[in-house]
Amino acid sequence: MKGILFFACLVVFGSLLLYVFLTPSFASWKNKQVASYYIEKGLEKTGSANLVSSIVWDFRGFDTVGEETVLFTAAVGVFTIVVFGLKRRK
Amino acid sequence: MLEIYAGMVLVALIGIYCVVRKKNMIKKVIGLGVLTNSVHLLLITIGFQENGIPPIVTPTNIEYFVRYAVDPLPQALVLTSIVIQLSVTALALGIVILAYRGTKTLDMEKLNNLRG
Amino acid sequence: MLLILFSATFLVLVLRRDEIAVAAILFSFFSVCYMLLNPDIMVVRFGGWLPPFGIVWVLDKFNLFFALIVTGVSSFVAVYSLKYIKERRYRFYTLLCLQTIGLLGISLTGDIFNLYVFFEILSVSSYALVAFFLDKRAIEGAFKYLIAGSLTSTFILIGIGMLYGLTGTLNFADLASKVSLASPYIVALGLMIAGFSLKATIIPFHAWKPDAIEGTPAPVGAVFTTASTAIGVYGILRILFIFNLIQLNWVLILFGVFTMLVGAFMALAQVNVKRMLAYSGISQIGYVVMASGFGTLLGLTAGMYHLFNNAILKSILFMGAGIAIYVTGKDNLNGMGMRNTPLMVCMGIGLLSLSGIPPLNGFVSKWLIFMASWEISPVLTALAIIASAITLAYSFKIFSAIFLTTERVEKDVPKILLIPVVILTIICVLIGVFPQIGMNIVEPAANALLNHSQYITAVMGG
Amino acid sequence: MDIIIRTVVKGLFPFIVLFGVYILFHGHLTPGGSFPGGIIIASGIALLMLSFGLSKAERTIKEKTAHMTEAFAALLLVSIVLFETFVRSVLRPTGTIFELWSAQQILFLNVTGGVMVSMAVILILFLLMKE
Repeated sequence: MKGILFFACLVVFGSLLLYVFLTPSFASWKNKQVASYYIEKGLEKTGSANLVSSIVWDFRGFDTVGEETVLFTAAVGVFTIVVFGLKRRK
Repeated sequence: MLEIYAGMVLVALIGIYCVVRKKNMIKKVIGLGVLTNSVHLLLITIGFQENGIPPIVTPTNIEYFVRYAVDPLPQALVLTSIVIQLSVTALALGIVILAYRGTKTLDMEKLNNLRG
Repeated sequence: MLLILFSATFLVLVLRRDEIAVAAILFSFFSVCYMLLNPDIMVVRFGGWLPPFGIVWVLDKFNLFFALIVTGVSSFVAVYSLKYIKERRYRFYTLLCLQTIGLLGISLTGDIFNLYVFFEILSVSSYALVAFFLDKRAIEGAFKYLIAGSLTSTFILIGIGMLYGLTGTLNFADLASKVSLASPYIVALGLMIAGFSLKATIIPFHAWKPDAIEGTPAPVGAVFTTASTAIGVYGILRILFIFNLIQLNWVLILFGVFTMLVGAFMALAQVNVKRMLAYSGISQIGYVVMASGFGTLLGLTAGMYHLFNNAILKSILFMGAGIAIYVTGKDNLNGMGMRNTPLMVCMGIGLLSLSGIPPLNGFVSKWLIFMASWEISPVLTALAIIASAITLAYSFKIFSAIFLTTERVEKDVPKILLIPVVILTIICVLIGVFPQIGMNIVEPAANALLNHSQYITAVMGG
Repeated sequence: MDIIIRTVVKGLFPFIVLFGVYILFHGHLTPGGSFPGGIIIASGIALLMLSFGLSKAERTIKEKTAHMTEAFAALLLVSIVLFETFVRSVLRPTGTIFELWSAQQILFLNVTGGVMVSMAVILILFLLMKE
């Protein structure tokens, strides 16, 4: 019973997602002013041929710093958990 | 386009099923990975374009670059998101290792002693 | 400010000195206080790019109000933990600094993907903090929290992807002009709200909270029940109001009432102190969400005022209970008896204030909530009063279990553990006697949330 | 482990690291950048760990070194990005566009970020392998 209910929830969730993805204006090129700005002006503004790199490190550089901080946090967290967990067992 | 989105939704549903219903802790972590990857697929698909070329300027494609280049922003988002997923998975595996050492089992039900 | 916080994090790790972390968190607290004095909306552009293309941080009154709660709680906790955490303290402070960065980033950012990144910093550091004690309960709580948290943050990511696909921009202010009430947008925003409800512990998403808190150190529990729930409420309110989804407010009221009552009843049934306080926090969040759901200025002010008071009170209670755990070494309600007059006074005031006894700050905000709900429907007022009565019942249970049992431990309490609790209690009484102090902070914040056109022009125009 | 695997890994390891460094330094011209480059370097170390065991990998790069390098690289990164306008005035994009010496800021950030990513991943691998 619980399983059937769960599957029903999954189906409803999936169809909601599909409904959004299939709306006509979804991901159409005409509502992408930001992206076209990057493509047109990115090269001259940052001087980098790889536009993904220029977005990652220049336009949205702060995001990337946050992302590196997540990685750093994970390293510290794993260190805290695993190393001291091993010491405690001994 | 329908096939790609339907595939993405299917993968996402498999991931959610795996996270919620499986009892094994490693399988739950794998389910999280599957779910996140399906979202990455979605993000990449948003940038899709017919006859698109990669958003990297080279001397040969500089004339028609602006017209055909795909959207570079979702790719940058996916790059960020992958790193986040990597770190969450690492932390999850660390916790699973400790749980396994404590109880010698990977079963969520046997670990479960906090209730109410 | 952020640079100092960041560098303090790394310095703490390298030099193993905890005082740096405390100083950095206190510094960020005072700089947020200083920025609250500035009447204008400040916009920080990272890298100098204009808003829809680069990332901005927006410092308006509403954002700064949450930043104030977050940094305030973190700084009290940082002082308190100098003594409470006995081993691996520099690791603890590294993680605490990172958590503060995450909380601050969420509350101040004006970019939707930046919000997600900081949300993950907050989540990852709090998973590690939950597992900090490394015993069986901590590990289990951390794993449950990790699974639930990652699942819902994936929902937030899906929501962000949808919004990007529908509008082609990631900036809050830019999105606000493009999002309408068509159904695809509602699905996307609903996914994001579901993600934030997990942090805010609204009732269908609450299950991880008591489990996670039972195993954590008590000061971290204080951060969880105050700062992270405040951040969750921030996310929900920001999304609802900037995108003009006020027609959906009945959902908030419904969930709020449900959360309030169920949380209070569950708290009554607990035997573990931290677990009981966790459920109590859930119940108080119910008040906040219900009052914010009214959509009126009075309701919003009342809800945010209650959030502010809840932050103070829950910090007092968690830290006080932490002292009891520190002294007696148990966290079960039977057998926590101890004797210490200042602590008894502080905890007593905190518990009375939580259940809304007149001359204290809990009364002020609860009275505002009752007034606001009376305008909507008297039934809601009655329900809120019932939940308040239950609060009084479990407050008495905690108080008698700690201070009124026959077998008590006589032991000195370290001074540094008492200082934050006493300061917070003084603030609590002060706000209760002069409610205008808190009002001066809360009312501009509620106004700023309602007049979001100012926010949009500040970010986009000029 | 098997002698074949050991020999192959011994031959392959410098090239993997070299390839990673190449990707780091060409992040602004070709696909790739800090994260793929860092991961490739870390995967070289992972190969060493799997075939030779932890002690040999420890001889190549110490756990503590990885930790400290990571912390300092992260600090550097944060300070660069927070003072981005200032840095941009110092490291002005000079040089022709499709050559290696262009977009200095992005080049520099890519390399720093790559060092940080590789060290973090190496550290996490070390810790999880110790179990």
